[in-house]
Amino acid sequence: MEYNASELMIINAARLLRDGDVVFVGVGQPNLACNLARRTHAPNLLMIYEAGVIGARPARLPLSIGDPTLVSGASLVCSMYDVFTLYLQRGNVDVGFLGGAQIDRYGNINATVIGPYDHPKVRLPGSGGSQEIAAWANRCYIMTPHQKRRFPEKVDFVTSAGFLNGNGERQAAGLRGGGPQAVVTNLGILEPDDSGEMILTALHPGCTLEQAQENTGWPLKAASQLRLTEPPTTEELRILRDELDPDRIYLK
Amino acid sequence: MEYNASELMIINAARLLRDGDVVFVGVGQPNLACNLARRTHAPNLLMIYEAGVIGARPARLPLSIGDPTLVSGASLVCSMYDVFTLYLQRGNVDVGFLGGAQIDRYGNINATVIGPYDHPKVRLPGSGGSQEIAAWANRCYIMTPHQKRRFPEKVDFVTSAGFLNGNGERQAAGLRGGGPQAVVTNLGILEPDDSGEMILTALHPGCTLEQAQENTGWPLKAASQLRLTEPPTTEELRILRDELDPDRIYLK
Amino acid sequence: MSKVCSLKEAVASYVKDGDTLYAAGFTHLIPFAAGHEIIRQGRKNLTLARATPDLIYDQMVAAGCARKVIFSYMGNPGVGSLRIVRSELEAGRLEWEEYSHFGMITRLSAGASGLPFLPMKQTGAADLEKANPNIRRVTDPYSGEEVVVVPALNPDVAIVHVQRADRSGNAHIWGILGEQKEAAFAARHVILTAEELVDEEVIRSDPNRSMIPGFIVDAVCEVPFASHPSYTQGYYDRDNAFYLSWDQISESPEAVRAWLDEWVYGVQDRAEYWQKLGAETHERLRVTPNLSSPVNYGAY
Amino acid sequence: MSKVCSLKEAVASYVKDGDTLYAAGFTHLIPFAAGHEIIRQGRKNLTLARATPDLIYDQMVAAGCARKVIFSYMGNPGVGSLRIVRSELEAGRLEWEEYSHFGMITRLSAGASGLPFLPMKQTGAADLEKANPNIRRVTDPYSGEEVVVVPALNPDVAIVHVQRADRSGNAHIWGILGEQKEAAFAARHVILTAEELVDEEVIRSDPNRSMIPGFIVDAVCEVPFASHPSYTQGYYDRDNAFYLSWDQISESPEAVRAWLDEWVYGVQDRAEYWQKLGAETHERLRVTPNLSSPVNYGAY
Repeated sequence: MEYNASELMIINAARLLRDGDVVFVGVGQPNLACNLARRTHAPNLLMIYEAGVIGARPARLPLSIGDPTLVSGASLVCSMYDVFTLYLQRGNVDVGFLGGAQIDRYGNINATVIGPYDHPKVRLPGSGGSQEIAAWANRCYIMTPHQKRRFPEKVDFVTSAGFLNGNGERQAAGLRGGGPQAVVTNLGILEPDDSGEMILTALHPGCTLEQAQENTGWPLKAASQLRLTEPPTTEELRILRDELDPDRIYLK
Repeated sequence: MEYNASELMIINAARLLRDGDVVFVGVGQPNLACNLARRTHAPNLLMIYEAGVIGARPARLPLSIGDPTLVSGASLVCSMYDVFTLYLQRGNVDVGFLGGAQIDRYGNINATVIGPYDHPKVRLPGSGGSQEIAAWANRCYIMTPHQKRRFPEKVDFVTSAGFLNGNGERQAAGLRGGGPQAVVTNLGILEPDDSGEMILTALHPGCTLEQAQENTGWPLKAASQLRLTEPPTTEELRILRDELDPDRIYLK
Repeated sequence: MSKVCSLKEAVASYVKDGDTLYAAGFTHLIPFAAGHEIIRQGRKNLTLARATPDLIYDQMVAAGCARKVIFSYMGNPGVGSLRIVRSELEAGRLEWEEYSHFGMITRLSAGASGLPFLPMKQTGAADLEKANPNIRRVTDPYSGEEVVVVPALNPDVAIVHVQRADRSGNAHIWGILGEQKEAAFAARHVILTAEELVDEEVIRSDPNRSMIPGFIVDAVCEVPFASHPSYTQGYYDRDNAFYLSWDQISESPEAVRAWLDEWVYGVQDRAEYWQKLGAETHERLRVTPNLSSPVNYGAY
Repeated sequence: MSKVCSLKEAVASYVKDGDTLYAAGFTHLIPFAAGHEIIRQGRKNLTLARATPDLIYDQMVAAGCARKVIFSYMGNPGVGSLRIVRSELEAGRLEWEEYSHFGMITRLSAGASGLPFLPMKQTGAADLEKANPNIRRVTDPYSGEEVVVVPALNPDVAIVHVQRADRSGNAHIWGILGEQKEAAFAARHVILTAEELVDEEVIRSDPNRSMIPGFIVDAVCEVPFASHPSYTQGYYDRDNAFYLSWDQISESPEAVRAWLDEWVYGVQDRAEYWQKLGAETHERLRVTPNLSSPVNYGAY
């Protein structure tokens, strides 16, 4: 069955979620990945939205982080300060999803500026919740197209911490979360090695190590045992296309 | 008309309240004073209870600080942390009522221990909310029987700050509230002079300066213009006895 | 995921000798049923933390469960002295650690927030700061002035009584909120007692009313009348007569012993206790209904 | 005490040139009506603070009201870039001050609490700390480790939109709460806009639903549909089509000018704006009722 890059990334991200995980969800692709996981192998996934919604059961595809469909029928709604203190900082979040314009060799993310901070060439949206999600969620996942400009050796600005300069620097900073555990791209999956460097650990069907290396801004290492991901199943694609995003808003 | 010491103190305390005041109320006599003021000269008095109740309209006499009658029909109920931060610490409280076993020359209050802290002769209840009320309410009032043991030169333990050692020490400590503005006793009213020393500024009908001095643990000064308080009116006594505390729970 | 079990099972599983316990509720929703179950199961050496120890800790101290109390106001609310805790403390038989209400609630808030401490403005009343080395100072890096700080309190167990919860532990609370939410988030384990278990659709019909999310709760126990002689807003009134009579009972160790024998050790659970209170008390504490105006969440 | 007045009067009385303004609401309840009134009254040199500037600040910046923005996420939520704020900032024509969401909300919380600062745990992402001298460090006196702190934010004016309020300004809010409460308590003046003014008995029937007490509010304005194209839970839906079309409009200064002329300067108030939107839009944003289960407060 045919599928596009978005579908491939969303399905592979969904598979990383475990049943019972408490997930800090953003709208868009992470929301689709979580809802897909909940309808397949992780029925007890608990979704927390940055806007302060716990246990949401959106009846339609949410189009913004504060969509009213997240509230109606949820288990609990609290203030933003509560979400960041009682849930995230307290260590009640298992999984966070992150995104950004640049992700570097050690999983640090830039969502702030391209160029110098005071005179930005491109001004990006900024941290939002991601600085704290990256620090305090037990595991973080990133979905991004595999392009050289998105994977520089070093980000222009560290909006949220990956493994910093590697070699235990993150642990030394005393952050409770485990950092980025996987970057899912359209070519494969990157995971941190022992030093915190992001290395290729899996390829999607039909993709090659050379492709991944050509599209990465640092000399990309591959795991000794390079996995091949299972192709998206008919069922996964059906749920995604027919149930979750029938208007193809995030699946384009 | 006859009246007892409790009635006298409550009525005189009520008269100190101004229309529109936001009052941090305790149960018992302060609650009666506030409700009396609200029914007479201060219809717009706003009552805040430590338990987190704003704009209470108790249908019966509350018997504890968390009486359910405070909640039903109130304007707003919030957590205890909110009451102490958003209301008290933020400076949204005009008047606080305080009580304690000892009040000293500079209006400091002891509600913690008689004797040494580690081996108390008498263990009192402790601060509760009063440490912060005394510091941050704009004006504080105290109602207490006039007895020598209750008015020592210096309290055994400063549970809540009056003017500390006087002479600007309170102001130097940077506390936002103005400190104790009046101590209403069964003999008269004490108010701080410029140095923060509590001096007698008013006598109730039939009471004398000598009586007050005999029942005070420091050489009690009198204001140059010693006022005489108006005796309780029939209307004040009627409201107190018939409407507010018909079972004479706090009027004994 | 259902977390429903009996209160007996919940206490057996989550309350251990030597634990720090926070039985939450400011006057309202005090979890007496759980306190009595802990007494029946004979727990020892507990550190009992509560802003107001109230009768629940007086009874637990009398029954020999406690090694230490952490508190901010030790009285029988609206009545007077808390005789047992007070006399144990005066006699040097019970350790204590003391704060103002704000200090106590701030400790819990820091614990609930995952912070090591939280600041408070100075109050000028420094004697407690001298007596309690846990109360410290930090310099405000903006003004150079000092603020007072207290460390996070993270109890081993919090017991929180609520009006209604679903089987997963998502709980609606209304009336005086005290420190229910902070206690639940601060603690390592949470035992929830509820006046009633309701269908999750009732909870989900009003998510802004939820204070505690089920996923931080360990055990959910349906225990009607669990907070007597305290009260549950909308369900029954505070039994002020009992608060007054405890003032008498607690004057004599024999009377306390007899009371514990009859009302705690002598009953199996809260249902039996409530039956034993009798129809007259039930009638006296009954509350006339007074419903909130509903709000419209909209179907989106 | 009634504080009811028109939004025009409220803005004229409480929003001054050069003020720091916090228009509250995280995606939900964004006070567009007040933003437009401020534009109509020609306020200048405002410092516009908001976690997410959203279209409301894009429009106010386009209209020349602002000198500076304070923010934590500068995007068109769910759509993409916030073109006007972004280009002014890239061109160096607009000052800015930046935090993470948590930093921003923490500033407001400190301001609401009367504290000079509040701490947060370290995140390891120190570039923003280097770029913004307001983000500092304090040593935890218990562990010796450092925490990150931000100073209180106390805006001159907060504008808060709510579902319902009484004439004194006691307000019920439900749905996403964002930082509505914190903004109101942090600010020196509070302008409340409400979908509906209700009898105070409606508010008093459910005091736990109240987030803002009337006595901290300066002006109460009944302004139905005040948050369009954002939304009010239970009253109308978010107009996502407008968020998408703003992405087009804001690409050209001429289109922005034309839009402001037609929809802000060209209408007298929100009532006229809403009429102008037309029946089709009204129908598209209509919401099917979905009521909360009431709770029993009891008559005590």
